[in-house]
Amino acid sequence: MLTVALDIVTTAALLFIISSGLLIVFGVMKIINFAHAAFVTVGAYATLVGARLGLPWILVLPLAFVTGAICGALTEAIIVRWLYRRPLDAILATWGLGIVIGQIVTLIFGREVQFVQAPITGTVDLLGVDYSAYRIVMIGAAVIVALVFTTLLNGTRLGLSTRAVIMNEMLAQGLGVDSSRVRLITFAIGSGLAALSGALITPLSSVDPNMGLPWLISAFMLVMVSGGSLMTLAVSSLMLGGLQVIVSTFVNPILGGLTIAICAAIVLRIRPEGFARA
Amino acid sequence: MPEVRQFSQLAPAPLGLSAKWWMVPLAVVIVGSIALAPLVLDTYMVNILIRAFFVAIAAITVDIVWGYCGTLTFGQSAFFGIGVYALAIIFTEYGFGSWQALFAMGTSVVVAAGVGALTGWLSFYPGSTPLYASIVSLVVPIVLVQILYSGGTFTGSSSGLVGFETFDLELESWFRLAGLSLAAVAVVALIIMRSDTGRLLKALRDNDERCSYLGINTSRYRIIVLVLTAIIASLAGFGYAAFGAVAAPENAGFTFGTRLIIMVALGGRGTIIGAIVGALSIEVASAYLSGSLPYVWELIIGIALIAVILAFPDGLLGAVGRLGRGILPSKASATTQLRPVATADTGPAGSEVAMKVTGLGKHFGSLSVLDGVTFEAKRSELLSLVGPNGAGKTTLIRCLSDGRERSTGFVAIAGHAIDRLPPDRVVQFGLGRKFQAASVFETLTVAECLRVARTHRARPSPVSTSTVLELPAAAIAVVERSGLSDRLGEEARNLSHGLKQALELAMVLALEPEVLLLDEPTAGLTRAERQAFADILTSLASRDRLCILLVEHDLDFVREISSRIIVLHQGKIALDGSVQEVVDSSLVREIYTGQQAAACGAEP
Amino acid sequence: MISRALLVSLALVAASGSALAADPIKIGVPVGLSGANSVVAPSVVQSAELAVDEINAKGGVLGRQLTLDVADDASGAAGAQKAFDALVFQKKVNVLISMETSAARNAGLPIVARGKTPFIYTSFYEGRSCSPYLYVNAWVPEQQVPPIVDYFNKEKKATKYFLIGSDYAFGRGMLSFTKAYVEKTGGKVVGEEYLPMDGSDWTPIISKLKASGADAIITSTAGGAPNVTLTKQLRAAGVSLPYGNLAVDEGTAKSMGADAAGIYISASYVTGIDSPANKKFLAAMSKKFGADLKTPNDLSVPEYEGVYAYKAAVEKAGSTDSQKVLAALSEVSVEGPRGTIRMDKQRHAPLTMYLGQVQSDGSVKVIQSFPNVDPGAQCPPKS
Amino acid sequence: MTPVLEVEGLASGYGTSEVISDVSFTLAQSEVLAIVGKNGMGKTSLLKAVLGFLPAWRGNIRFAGRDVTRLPPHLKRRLGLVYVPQEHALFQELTIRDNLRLGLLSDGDFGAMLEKVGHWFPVLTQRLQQRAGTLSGGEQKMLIVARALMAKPTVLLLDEVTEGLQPSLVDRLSEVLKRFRQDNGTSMVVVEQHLPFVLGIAGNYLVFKRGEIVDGARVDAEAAERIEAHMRI
Repeated sequence: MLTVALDIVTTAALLFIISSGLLIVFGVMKIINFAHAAFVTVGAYATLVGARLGLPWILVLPLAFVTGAICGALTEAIIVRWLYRRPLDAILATWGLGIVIGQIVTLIFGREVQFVQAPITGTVDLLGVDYSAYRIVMIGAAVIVALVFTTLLNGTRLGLSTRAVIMNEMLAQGLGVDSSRVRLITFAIGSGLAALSGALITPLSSVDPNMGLPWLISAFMLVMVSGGSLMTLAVSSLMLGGLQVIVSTFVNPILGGLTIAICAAIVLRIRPEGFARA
Repeated sequence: MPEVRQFSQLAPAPLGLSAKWWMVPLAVVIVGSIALAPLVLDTYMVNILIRAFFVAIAAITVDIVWGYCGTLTFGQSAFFGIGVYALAIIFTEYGFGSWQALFAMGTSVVVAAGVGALTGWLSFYPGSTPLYASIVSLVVPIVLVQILYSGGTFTGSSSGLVGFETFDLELESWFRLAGLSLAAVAVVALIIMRSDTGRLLKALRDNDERCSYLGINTSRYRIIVLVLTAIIASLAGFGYAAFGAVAAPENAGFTFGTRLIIMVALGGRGTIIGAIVGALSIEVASAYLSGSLPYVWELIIGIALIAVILAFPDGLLGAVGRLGRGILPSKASATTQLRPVATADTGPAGSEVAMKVTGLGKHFGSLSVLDGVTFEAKRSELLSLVGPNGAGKTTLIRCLSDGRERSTGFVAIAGHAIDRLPPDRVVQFGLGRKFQAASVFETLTVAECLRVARTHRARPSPVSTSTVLELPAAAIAVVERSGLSDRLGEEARNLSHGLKQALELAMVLALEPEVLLLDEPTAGLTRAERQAFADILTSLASRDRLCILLVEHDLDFVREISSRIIVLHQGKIALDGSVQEVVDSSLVREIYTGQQAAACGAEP
Repeated sequence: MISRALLVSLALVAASGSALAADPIKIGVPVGLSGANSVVAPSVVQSAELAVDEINAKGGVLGRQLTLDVADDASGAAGAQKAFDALVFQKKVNVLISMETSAARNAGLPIVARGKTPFIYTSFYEGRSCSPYLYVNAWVPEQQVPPIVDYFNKEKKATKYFLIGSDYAFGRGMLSFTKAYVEKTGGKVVGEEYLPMDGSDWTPIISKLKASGADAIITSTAGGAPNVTLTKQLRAAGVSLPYGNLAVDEGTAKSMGADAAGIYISASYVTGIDSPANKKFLAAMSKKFGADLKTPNDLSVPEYEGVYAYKAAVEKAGSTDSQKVLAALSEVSVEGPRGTIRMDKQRHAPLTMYLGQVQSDGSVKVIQSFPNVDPGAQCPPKS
Repeated sequence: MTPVLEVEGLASGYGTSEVISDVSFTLAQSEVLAIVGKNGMGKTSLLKAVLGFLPAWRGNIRFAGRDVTRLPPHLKRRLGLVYVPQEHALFQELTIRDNLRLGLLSDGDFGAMLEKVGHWFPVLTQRLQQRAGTLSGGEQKMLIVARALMAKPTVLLLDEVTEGLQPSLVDRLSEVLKRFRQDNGTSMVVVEQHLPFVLGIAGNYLVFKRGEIVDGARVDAEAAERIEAHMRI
């Protein structure tokens, strides 16, 4: 039973880490970035390069973040900027970008599965259950991500400007906030976060050009359901992620794989604002 | 015999006429080339094209759902897959034969229709967003593919189904069969999309809200479209599997769904031909390129998609088309005759009290925007609603026209309580609402906009474009008065602000409403236009005995035309009386020139 | 179009004149250059190239040179249909010799039948694929599973097995056979779990495994990513039970490094086979490809032997005529790195199987070998 | 000396409809110009056009001699052109503190400015952590004005600041504004309907009607009547 609990929490943590970048982008510009999966992949490959250069893990993570952020910034400036009034087209264009990035990665690193050694291996004993140490670490990582971005959003000038733009762009501009700059930065941070999550899951997953894709739909659904706040994202990750684990454990994993998508669709049908303000 | 007025178009329609004669040879050419092509092409090309034809049919359905109705759908692949597997499973289980074939086809149609209906029910409901519809369309293929994977030998799991016996036709016959069915689907689609029904679909895409305020149940139309396209797509899949003798999960998957979208996006959304061009060119090109350079090919596709979305949102064909339009004179739809309908005698019929509002309130959490609003309005009354910004005027209008808006209180339109009904139902009680910013169908012509407005009175034909447009006298009056009558063939987006306002008013009047709600109709109009508007409104009240509720900032205008004024302040009715009363009221003066009105809560 | 028409007629002329000893024998290789198989595909192509070079160097077949036509099947049915169309109808190859996913193979079969082209399938698979045009020189469950299970039963005293797989034909096919075999040999299957092919989070399954009290695991996932994620997560969860992996090839195991250490694999080929033929083969490979060499493996070596099998069949038949070649294929045998292969059991081949264990340096140590394991009945009489 | 703000033949509007037609006026150093006129006459649109929220269709805008016609709003603000909107002028979800912070371009001298705010409107500084949405209408107006003043504007554009305020508050507001102008020589454009306030603070006035200036003069003895005439229903 305790294992199931741990599975739920750690799964939720992973989902939260991977979705947060998508959420931040969606929250600020109401754009769904279908290249998110590609950025996750980019992050993983950045980790690979870092590891090959022999960088310590503590440096690899920022490397991944920065790489993703740069990709994100370019994406915003070249593609997304022109599509704010066409959100559906933005989905398509970013999907196209996802294809492009995937192929570029393939052309550079080849199609084969790559490997990164986990920084933390083995298991820890929690109340009699020995459990994957790295997954436990993921809980911490999720909490850190949450804290960092809450403080960034609530504690800093940039965060203040960002919230201002979210709430009332015109007023913000009138007060001297350069909203297009805020957008650029936000998109960069969101993409960086995607890449960071890519780096964080490498020890649990393979590194290959499509590794991000399986996560995309779940992340997308969670963001839709949580409507834009990190808090509600955490909630929905716990609820839907938990449901996924429960279904996988007690019914079957294949159905489990569909849980998030189906539940999210139903939740949104009944309650279009999802878990937001719930 | 009602009189018939004939209006000549801006551009006489040489193309419109010529459209007739070149159709025939074109058809001959198409059928001919489909018949002869397999003799000329090599076997490989023929094979590729046969599959491409079936895929193109699926692409057309995507084009209809997305390009015409505005829902970005990833889900058509699922319906295609249903067709594929219906055939494969039934032929595998029961062998091949005529009854099995019919059974399989029936199954694919029924299942596709069912899934389509379910998807539609999930995706489209009053207040659903296009994004949500896309989400659902995303889930459908994903779920279906998982089902196929875990279906064991029944569905063949990842290996798909193979080795079942199927129609044994010559390659040439397959080619002709596929080619002709594609041509057939394309022609039917073109006819429908150019018919009045097609225009209605475009209207849904352009402005869903306006549609529902014209009494159209938009969700129902969208669901019907989805079900029909689902069936077509499943039949395409049926043919695909019948030819290939293979069923594979990819045929149903989300990736194939996106590929269909890419085809339509590149070819040109909202143009059936674009979908075909996109599908065929991508299928053929990939057949030649993907084999030798798989990654570069994918790369090209991705870049092309991005480029097209950014540079030519309406696809390559659209871009070409725009070029073409630059050279050729704009195509004008066949001349439209306006004919007045004998409107129900507005005399004693209908209760004198046209609108009854009691204790209406609207609250957001603790903050209340409207509170205890109570009034009655009779027919022939021209009632103006004034008040400073944020007094709640527009909110009140919304609460009167959409049953789901208000928090408390009772509203009856022409004697019908509106309960919690959505706008399209409330409108059918005899309510017409004109929005603040002119809300028309940008890509439709004036005549088409007006026709859409008549939908609930005259069912649009699915095949033809009627040349006669029946409108109530009031609407015709507006059309003539505003000069729209000379521009019936013009696309609404090319109209001046004033003409758009007039067009929207005419559209609302085409509903033959008993109660007319107008939100700042004169904002941004020229003096002349405002004068015209004033006359129209007064005559609507006096001659057509409409009950008009007008939200207006411009107090000169209000004083000029109103028979009665309601002053709204901070969500409450501050005063309800004749123009004189209001003009003389110090309270109103105070409200307008600033001082906090001590007695602002006072009910009249 | 007209110009194409001309080309076609020319092509036909050329075809009709195929008696000319000059023009080459075309071998079609539809293979997953992209998609799931793209990891192993390069090694497959390499061994095909080596075989063709060697044969051509020795004067070809019936005095005709061999040429290769490689086409990408995207590791799936849809791609395979295009690839097979291209090879059979456009390139008009004389034979298809390739390693592919089951989906791709199945999609190809009807086309092969329409084109009446022999098809030598060189990939291990879940079995029971039966077409007059299809020959298979790689293993099926009947050959691969017993070595591992027997070994676990005997040496590890395993009685409670836990089976994990990807939810697709190979995964389910292998494990359903494994289950039957385990139960037949007196063991018990305490759990059988699948994850979608693109699934990457095995957590709930691993938790179940740990709860099940199993004393041996046998996995059969899709090659590549799922295989890796599962192994990594098993290790991360501290699972150290005897672990038989039906889907990991030597190369992948090598690159997985420490995580793969201890895994048991059962294969008809491992680089460690100590035979002159294998040594010669490996030498030739590294000579030809040097640094670009992709480690030969259980999927690439059969390709090499497949080409030789075709050579033998054509020479026996004295022509490239499909029917004659198809008849000959079951009679000829090939001396290859894996030993003597003859596809005479319902167009499948008895094979020598090797039970190996992955060492911490990634190499595979052969623990035991099982000569001439019979493929069993792969073409059950149609009911 | 050159005027701080020069608007010359400015025309603008929404979509196809022109709501501002060829408006010209100048604003001198520390001048207060009132723009009066009834609702729906385009006064607010005029301010938006000046700030760049609406594109200038014709004409041009000069700020301290420099052409800023095409400058985006946030850059105009950085030059010292500060706008106090009439509607949605607050971030309801943010605290009073954060709303004030947004008045400055950086948190640098926030502390110092906060003291000043304390002098102007003590009520605000006592409730810094409270969400702005929870303030009463009057308090919200104070917050908006305070936020604008913190920016030490060269030109202040006020859109109906007195709307719906009690007389006492209106007086307080006009006091603060006057004092601020004396201390900093700020120029102001006040769009207003509230006569006493206009008369109290403005040096000149323009009457705005349907997008055009129809009248204008110094604020003197007759001003009251002439404006009234335009405002009457």
